[in-house]
Amino acid sequence: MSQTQIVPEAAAPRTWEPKVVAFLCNWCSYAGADLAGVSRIQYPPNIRIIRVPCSGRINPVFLLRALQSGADAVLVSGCHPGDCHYISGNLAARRKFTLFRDLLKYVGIEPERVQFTWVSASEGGRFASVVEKVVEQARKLGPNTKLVKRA
Amino acid sequence: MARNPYLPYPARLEETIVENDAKDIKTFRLAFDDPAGAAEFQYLPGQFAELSLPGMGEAPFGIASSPTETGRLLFSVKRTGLFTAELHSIEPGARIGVRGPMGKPFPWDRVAGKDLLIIGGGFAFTTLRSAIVYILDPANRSRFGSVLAVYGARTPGELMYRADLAAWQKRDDIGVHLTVDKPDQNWTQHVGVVTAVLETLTPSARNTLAIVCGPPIMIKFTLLTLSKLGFSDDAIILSLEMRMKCGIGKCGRCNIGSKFVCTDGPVFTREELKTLPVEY
Amino acid sequence: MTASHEIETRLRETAERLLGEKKVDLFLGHEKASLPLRTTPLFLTVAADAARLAWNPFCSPNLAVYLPRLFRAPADAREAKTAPPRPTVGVVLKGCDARSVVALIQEHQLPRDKLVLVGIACPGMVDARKAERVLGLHEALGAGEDAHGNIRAVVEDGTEVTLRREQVLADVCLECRAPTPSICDIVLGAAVEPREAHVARRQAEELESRPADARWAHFQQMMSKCIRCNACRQACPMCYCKDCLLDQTRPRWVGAGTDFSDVAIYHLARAFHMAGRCTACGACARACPMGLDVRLLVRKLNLEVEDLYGYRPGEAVDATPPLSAFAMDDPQEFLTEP
Amino acid sequence: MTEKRIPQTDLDRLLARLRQRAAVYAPAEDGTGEVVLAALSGKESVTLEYRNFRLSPKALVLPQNQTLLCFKDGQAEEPRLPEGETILFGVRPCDARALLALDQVFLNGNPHDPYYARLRSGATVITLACARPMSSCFCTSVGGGPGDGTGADVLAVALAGDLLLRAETSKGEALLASLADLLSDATPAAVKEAQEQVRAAEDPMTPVKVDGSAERLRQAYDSPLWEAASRKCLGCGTCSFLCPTCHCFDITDEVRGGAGRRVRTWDCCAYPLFTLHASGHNPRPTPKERWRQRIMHKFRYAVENFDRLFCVGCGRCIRHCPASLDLRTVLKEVGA
Repeated sequence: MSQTQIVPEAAAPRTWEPKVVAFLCNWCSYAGADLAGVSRIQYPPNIRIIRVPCSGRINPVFLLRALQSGADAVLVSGCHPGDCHYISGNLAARRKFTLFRDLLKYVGIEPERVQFTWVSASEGGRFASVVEKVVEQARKLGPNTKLVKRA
Repeated sequence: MARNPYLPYPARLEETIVENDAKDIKTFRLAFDDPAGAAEFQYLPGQFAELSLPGMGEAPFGIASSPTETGRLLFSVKRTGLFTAELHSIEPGARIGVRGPMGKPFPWDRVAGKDLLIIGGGFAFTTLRSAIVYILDPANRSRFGSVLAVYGARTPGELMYRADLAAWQKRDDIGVHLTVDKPDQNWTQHVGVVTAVLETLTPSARNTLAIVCGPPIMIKFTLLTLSKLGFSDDAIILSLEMRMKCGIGKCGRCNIGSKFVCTDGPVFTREELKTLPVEY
Repeated sequence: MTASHEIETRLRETAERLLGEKKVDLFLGHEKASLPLRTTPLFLTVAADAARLAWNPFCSPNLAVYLPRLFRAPADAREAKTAPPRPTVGVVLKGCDARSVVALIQEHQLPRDKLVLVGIACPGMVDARKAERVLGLHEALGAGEDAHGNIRAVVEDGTEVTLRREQVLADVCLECRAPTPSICDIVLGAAVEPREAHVARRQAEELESRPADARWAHFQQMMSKCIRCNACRQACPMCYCKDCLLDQTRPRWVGAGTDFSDVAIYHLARAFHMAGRCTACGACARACPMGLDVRLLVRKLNLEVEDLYGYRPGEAVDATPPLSAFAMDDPQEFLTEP
Repeated sequence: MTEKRIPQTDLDRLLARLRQRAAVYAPAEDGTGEVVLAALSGKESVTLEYRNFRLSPKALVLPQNQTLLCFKDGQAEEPRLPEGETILFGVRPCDARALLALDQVFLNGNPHDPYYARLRSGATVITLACARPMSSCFCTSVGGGPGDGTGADVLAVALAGDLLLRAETSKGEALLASLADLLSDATPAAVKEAQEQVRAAEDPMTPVKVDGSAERLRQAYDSPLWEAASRKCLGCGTCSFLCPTCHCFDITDEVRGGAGRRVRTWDCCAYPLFTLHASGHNPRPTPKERWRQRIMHKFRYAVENFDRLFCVGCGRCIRHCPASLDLRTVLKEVGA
């Protein structure tokens, strides 16, 4: 009985490119992304980076919000275990992400839409390949329709 | 057909004036896009309007300009929440919606022929500015008796409308007393709370109406002083603030008992307030 | 199983004694409600009122939800000065309610020394809506329990209808692994046999066996009835946050209406916050005015928590909740590798 | 006015006819065993066997989410108002009566609410009298009754094999006139049978004393009973959201990239955020004030403002309250 007006997305399938929101921790992964750039390593331009202090700062609601706002996939990256600037933020995050991914899968959201990894400040190459993989998988999945809110 | 009451008049921000040293109070001068909108927006001092920013929502603010200032629509806003923070960040030329005017103005029919005591505190001087400018307008001044204004703030830097205040203090048809809690070295006027100034001035309650706007704690003590000075509850006029959404008496959150602040207020006499629950 | 009326008598005596001897300032229990098949919470302060306490198959409310607000820390120094001394509170707890109290103590929301916990070994509570569904167009005007634990309802024309206990017990009770409360100061009634835990797992597995789109369709069909009244959150003893993320407006994380994406985020976020914390009392599902089984998501998460970290919420006061902890070698197979 | 009759076996024909001119909502089973007021597509099997719907029909005139404005490039525009007519068949007398309370808020005085006005003026209400009220019902105490036609355009009474129809408004008369070929005049015996059925339905309802409630609640404003009653309240919105007269709403913006909308959504006075100022001050800071507000609004403020109780005795708030709070008990305790 809601009066919501659904307006179909205008994007034609031919021109559709996946949008990926990446939450990168300030100390390792953001520096890794920076290194990828400085080293002129090519990776898909489909990614929008949000810098966060630590992967432990990320509330899964951020990821839901990104999907709701039209992201086709979300990537979260922090420091490798043992390297966290805050000692254990990434380890606490790892448990959260484990369960969160299971939760999304359980309700039928493709797990590839929400991906997690570790990238250190020296791994520009790894960052680029991870992004490539995430974008490729998002492209295969097609546009995110399940959680996106149509205005 | 009647205008959709939820549809704001389109307007633009013309100018932003920083009002205080803390820079968290700014006055926004707006201009309607459409002359028809300007013509329809007929208000009196004491009324308020909802300002609207797409995506940020709406919030109600007292109108700080006087209808006698043709073409000048002013709102003074303190940065406190989400909406006000956004408002403080927009640049001249930005689009802004204005919905109103809303609420009841100060009771100008009752004020006519009377002396006026205007008491303001801190940031709550906006509609009082509107009232003073309105009264001092040459076309209106003769309708009212003597006017005495007392305005207090924590520090000299927190007094709003300083150019207006200085201009008013030069006039002989209004008495303007300024007071601060914490003076700086250049301060030459009153020091202390508003009530202390009132007690030295001992304004007469005879044939006088008092209009009081300010923070709750100031109101509380000012009311005690006014009673001592002989002001009856019916002669004390207050303006309330409330969380509002629709502004037209429908959404149901600004009520105090059976009265809606948005449509029955925001201006109430102390006598009226005494019949209402203390839910404000 | 000890008969309900025997327990009720002893419960009244216990409350009367605790209040009479000033061992507690307040005693929380259940009382007959104005409609049958239900009870309503009772806040007792006078020993003489103890006879109002009820113990019957309709005492489903989880009284633990009322406890954190009685012990909320003052917001600031001024509030601390005027705050009354913290009360000592006696409270009636079923197995599930006791788990909630354990979890709340673990999370530092309740002072153990200010609580007198009166546990009752619980044979399961009636789901009023289930019973009403069984009665169909008839309405119970009164209800009680017979000697076999079955429910006797009196309908409009005065006839008595017997409802088999298992048929009308709440779903959550049919899979209760700890019906006899732990950590209580006083336990009334003989211990009750735990139920099989397989139900939750079987249902989760059944849903998991369906393709992703079918799972989404199931979730959507179920949750699209949600009217966003917040009853599930408000009834939950573990939802004690002073400012819920889902209410925040700066920024607003989830829209206020019933657009399905907002509904979905509301339930996903809430379930996630309950992972490893939900004590499976079923208050959320019972509170839902739309009759949704709000437990769907968190049940699955709790199974995951148990499998991955060997933890079940609400079992031990000194245990560390798994999402407040970590291990260097926690599983991480899910990570994306280039 | 003369009563008309139609055999219940012709009900489907009647509804099919109505569907030619309007979107028709009628009681039908929803697939889970529950009877809801469903939008008919022609596939549903309509039933007259139900007590009342879990959700009141208020959402059909005051949707839970309603677009007030559309934004494009930072400019606000009026959304297109929904067109067309609706016919609500099988609404219970209490819920139909509640529409008059909503009318007071949204159509009374200046300004009218254009969104409500459009949906309301497009709606024709066919009330179905109650033969079997529930133990949570108390419509007779608040001015209504199981056969009350207030708020209805047509009042229907289901008899053994017939449906008795009586127009209550000119809109209802026009509707019945347009269906004349399906209807015949009701016999005096049938009219009498309907009256008896209604009277019998009134009997089991326990009266709740509400006359003079405004004055009594005014005196009870500071009663300690509010604190006692509100202690159980969990602060959820069940009572308000299910209530057919609760109408308070929130307004929020949903915008992405300069485009979006301003939406109103149902809100509830039990929520602390309902009255919270940006400064942090809250005029109704605890459940006590909030709970009192809800009762005061319905039984005192509405009376003072509109000379009407904003309670129709449907009992939804009693039946669905997760803490089994019963406003009848509270009204009795505060002496209202």
